[in-house]
Amino acid sequence: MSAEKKSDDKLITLKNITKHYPISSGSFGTRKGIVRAVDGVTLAINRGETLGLVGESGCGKSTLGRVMIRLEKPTEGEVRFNGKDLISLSRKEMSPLRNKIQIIFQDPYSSLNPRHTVGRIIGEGLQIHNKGSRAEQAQEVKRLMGLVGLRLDSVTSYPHEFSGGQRQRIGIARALALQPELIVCDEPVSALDVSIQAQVINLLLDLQKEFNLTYLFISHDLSVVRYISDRVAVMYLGRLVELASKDELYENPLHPYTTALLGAVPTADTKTRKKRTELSGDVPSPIAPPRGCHFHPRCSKAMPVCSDKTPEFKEHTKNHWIRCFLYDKKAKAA
Amino acid sequence: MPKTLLEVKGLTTHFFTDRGVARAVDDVNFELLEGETLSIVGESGCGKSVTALSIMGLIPHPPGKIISGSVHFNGTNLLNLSEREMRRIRGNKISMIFQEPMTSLNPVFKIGDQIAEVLKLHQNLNKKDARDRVIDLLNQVRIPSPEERVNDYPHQMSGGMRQRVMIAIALACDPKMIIADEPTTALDVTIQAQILSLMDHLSKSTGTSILLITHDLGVVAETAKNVVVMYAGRVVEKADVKSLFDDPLHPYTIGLMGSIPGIVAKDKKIRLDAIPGTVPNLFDLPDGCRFSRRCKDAFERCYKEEPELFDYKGGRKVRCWKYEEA
Amino acid sequence: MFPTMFGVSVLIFFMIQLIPGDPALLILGERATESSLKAVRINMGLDKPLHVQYGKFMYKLVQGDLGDSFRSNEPVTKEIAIFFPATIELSLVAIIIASFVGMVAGVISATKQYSIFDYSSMVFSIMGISMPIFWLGLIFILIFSVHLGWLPISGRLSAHMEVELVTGFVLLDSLITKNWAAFRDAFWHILLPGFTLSTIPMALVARITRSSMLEVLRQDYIRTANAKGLSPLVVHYKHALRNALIPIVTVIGLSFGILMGGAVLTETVFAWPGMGLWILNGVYSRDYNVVQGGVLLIAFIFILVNTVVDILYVWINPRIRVN
Amino acid sequence: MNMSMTKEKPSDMLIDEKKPGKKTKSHSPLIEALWRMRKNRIAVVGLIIILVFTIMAVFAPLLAPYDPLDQSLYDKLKPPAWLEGGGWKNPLGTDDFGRDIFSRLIYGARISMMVGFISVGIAFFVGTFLGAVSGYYRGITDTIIMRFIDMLLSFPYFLLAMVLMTILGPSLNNAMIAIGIVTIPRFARVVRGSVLDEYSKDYVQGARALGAGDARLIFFHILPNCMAPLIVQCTLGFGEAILECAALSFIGLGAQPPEPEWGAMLAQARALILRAWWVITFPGIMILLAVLGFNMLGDGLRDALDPKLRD
Repeated sequence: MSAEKKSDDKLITLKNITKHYPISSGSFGTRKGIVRAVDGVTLAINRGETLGLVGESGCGKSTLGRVMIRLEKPTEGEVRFNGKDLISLSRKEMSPLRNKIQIIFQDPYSSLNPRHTVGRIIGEGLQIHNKGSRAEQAQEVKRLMGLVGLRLDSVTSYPHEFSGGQRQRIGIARALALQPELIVCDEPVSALDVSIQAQVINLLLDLQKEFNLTYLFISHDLSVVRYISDRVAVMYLGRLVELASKDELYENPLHPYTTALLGAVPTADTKTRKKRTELSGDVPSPIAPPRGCHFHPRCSKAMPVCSDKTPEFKEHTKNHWIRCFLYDKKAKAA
Repeated sequence: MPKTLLEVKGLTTHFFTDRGVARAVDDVNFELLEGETLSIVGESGCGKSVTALSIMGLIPHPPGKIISGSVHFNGTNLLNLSEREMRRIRGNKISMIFQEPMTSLNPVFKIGDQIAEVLKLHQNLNKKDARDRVIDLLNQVRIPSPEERVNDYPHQMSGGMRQRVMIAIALACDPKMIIADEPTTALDVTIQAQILSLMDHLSKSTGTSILLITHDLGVVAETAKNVVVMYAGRVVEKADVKSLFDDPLHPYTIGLMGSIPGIVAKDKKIRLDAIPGTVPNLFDLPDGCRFSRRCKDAFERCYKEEPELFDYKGGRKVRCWKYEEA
Repeated sequence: MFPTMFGVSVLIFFMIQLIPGDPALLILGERATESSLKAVRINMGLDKPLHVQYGKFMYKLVQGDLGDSFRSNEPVTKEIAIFFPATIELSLVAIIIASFVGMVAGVISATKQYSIFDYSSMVFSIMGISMPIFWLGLIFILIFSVHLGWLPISGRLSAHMEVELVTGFVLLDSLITKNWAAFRDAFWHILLPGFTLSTIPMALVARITRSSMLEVLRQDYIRTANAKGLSPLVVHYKHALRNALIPIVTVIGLSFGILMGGAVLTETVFAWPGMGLWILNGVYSRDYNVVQGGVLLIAFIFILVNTVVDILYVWINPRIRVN
Repeated sequence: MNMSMTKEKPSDMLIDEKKPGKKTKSHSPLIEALWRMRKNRIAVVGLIIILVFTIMAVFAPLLAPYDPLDQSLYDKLKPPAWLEGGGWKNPLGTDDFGRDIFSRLIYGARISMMVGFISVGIAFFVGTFLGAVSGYYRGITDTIIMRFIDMLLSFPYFLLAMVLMTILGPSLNNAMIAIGIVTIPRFARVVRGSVLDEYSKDYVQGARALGAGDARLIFFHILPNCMAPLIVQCTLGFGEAILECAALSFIGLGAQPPEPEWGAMLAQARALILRAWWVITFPGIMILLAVLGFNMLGDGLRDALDPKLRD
């Protein structure tokens, strides 16, 4: 299932999504500033593909995921799922669509209600949407548990009796219960040990194949994203800076940030011990991002125009999108 | 041939709790040469951090206790030293860097004072000399405008900067050895790269040995010379980094490599070769080889008898019955 | 701080209005005629609507006028000037004893967790927070005054003693005027009520010190301090205590406020001529202005103390200093 | 969509660390924590004390040899049985009206337990409601409620109770109401804090993603997970209420004589301090023990339920 084949079958489209959080302080709730968590993101995910979303902490990737399943309302922008605008829907209208988009969280400890049994956690979606009788729901819960590799007799156990990997399986079963089309995977393996991480990745891939699932896979681990994704988007300080098919992005990164990011990953390959391209400085605060291109203070190829204007997110070559003046002939000339 | 700086022999540390005895570190042996970077790698709960704290004599007691073994550092057995003598080594001859830069610095003291503290303690520097040396150290760890940053509190700095301060504290007294316990795990990739290259540079320029504890095979491949792989409190494999990655011996090491995307499986068309099951409970370890219940190659003997650390060609060692004759 | 004070003054004013009974009737007595009652009501402004009365009350309040006591016909502020220093003096002595003993006990408990000292100090402190101090005061009197005859049974000074008032704090004034006999007398008088009043805050401070220290000792930076080779003394008293102080200071501040309320009981038991006893007598005799003025003052002091605690916070904790 | 089991089952999915047969039944973490508490000696002692007082309160008419209000002017100020002049007729002696102190103490337990129940009840329901609304809806609702709560907290606890008693008029029932009211802020704060905490956790967000409504989120997910601090608060509040009520009665604003309330007994006994120590000593010991019992249990509960202090 390559990305190109179904590139026009868009399951979800985001248009100019912006999410700002006001920071209030003091006893009178005076505004101190705004965190620009997500700043004008436009993006589409095709049915059946995995879109990887990478970036460093605080770049807004998780917020974007939460906006996508409407856990957060965007300050601006449009989310279309199967052609329907999710943002304008009332809660009642949203309810049937809730089934179709689900989420898997990073922290396997806080993502499960500690006072509910596994059966109750997995079956909650069925209960909320009144799917089938009690007996049918119980049957379904067992089927889901088998699907994700949980022992059926642990249906009455509580989350604290499981290890991190097992809990993540419970979270996956909960997400699957309503037969979703899109699953936002928010760093689903980051908290797990490598050997367990591989089990969960395999499970996610198996499930995708079987149910033709679409994933938004959010992670800071570039190797995992490379492995699991069809296309990859790179985010920096609330903005997308590059988007391309996986092979294109990893083999031929164009944006200086992407290049630096890829260069920074230590590879477990002793033959290619490479010279690192080291990126200087820290990620600036999203409260006061730099003017112009957000990346310019750390960019080795920055030009005068970069600190002045914000480059647009443009299709550089087919299906390779980039936000950088280096690839804008007019700007470069000026 | 460089001298052996640290020799850990038969180190065994247990934790005595209400739930029973956790055999966190069990008969661990390895040695670290002068100027070398040795890496201990393993998943959470394998005993790598407890090993580090045992060397430093910082195991919380109770419930933890070093049961047996020896830790020879420059010829003296650290485990025989009194607490007072040990304090003269900590932060001076052996120093340590921790995983969480956000919480490892005391929030109520200026970073300059926190660095100066070790200098005053171990080198009896006066206030002015200490300050000069602090600025010099901040320069070494590449913190910009150190004259101003000495008066910063930790919360005014980013995670990467704080980890640089931790490194400065560790370097302050020109230690023979630095134990770095997951020094980059909490950091973003670009910052991780900065810190790793800084550590690499400093160890080369000062000749300090580094014991690098990590779960990240990528970090190991890029920084270490020799590697110790630990599993459930035991050393399961020892090798130089190149042989380990080219030809891993122990089924656990092989499984670990197969689990990480990009080493064996480069694309999702190739399935990750995950290790089934989970790490055994340290309170209730299985009979025989501790890895046997998750091992694809396990046979009868593996479930009953625990293998010793067999020698393998090229000076390598592996704890697996498959290599008994080798 | 000021918005809270404003809110509190509104709250108190309206609460006092809720107290059943007619002030005019209280002043003039049962046999007053309707016309004289009316005259008094008009005179006191009681015939005006509530918000007008409140406006008048606030207008007078900002000028430092809390009205007159019905009983004594003296201005409330004048009475406060007499009774307030006694309460402050008692509360200060109590809070000093409580903070000192409590913190020392708490730190030792935490650094020697599960030792005999730790266990016994914890048993004492849980008894301390459960203590009916009015009973403890009586028991103290029973033992030290009645049976042993060591300490005076009540009051602030013996009847024959006299101290020239400068600040209103008897201990301080007797020192200033070099009246050693009076100082000794005042000292003996304050011992029992001081200790009685310190029981609960002492227990609270000991408990919070212990748990706060234990919490801090688990932190990563303590491990760093140990890895530097610092001695346990430096680690505990320099690195740990400074961080542990934050909740301790809060509890001490809060306790000081609570002491003012708790002083009513101690003052009753020891016939200590302070605010608590004065307000209580105001309550008994429905002397609204006294209750209103007294409660308002104590609430303001409480708010003030909390503000001071907030400032101390910033001093202890540099993380807040910058934000 | 045909959801059938995968044909080839990956080997890494079969292993589960839960061994069958090792544990027969799973319990919720709250139950497990409470079960763990049996090892905490202080909490167990506290629980026993509370049980003893509860039995006293429930079976007072059976346990007390006399009616607590029965005066016997011939038996005034009799000392306890073990002293000269005392007798087993009145094991703990009599007061200045010749009433049996032992009987009065037992009936006093009845009053104190009722005070605890009703005061904590008021504070629990009002406080939890305010705290939950405040924490869940946030924004302006939160600001208004919390401003008011902060204002109540600007008074020393006991002083506020005193003013309320002045408004309500001295009586035992009013004391319970006043103590209930002054305890509301604590419950409201505890609940608000935990609700804010829990709301931000991913399991609540996960339930939202499944389409759960407000009521389901509050009553099914959030509030049950706030139980731990609430249970602790109730236990500690119970002891505190007993103490406050005794104090109010002591200064004459709570229970009125001749009710056998411990604080009121002490108030009456004050005048006898030079003559009859037992009239003063025993009611105080009862107050101390009752409050101590709840504080000991409350401490134990906090240790058992607070995950930060675990291990």
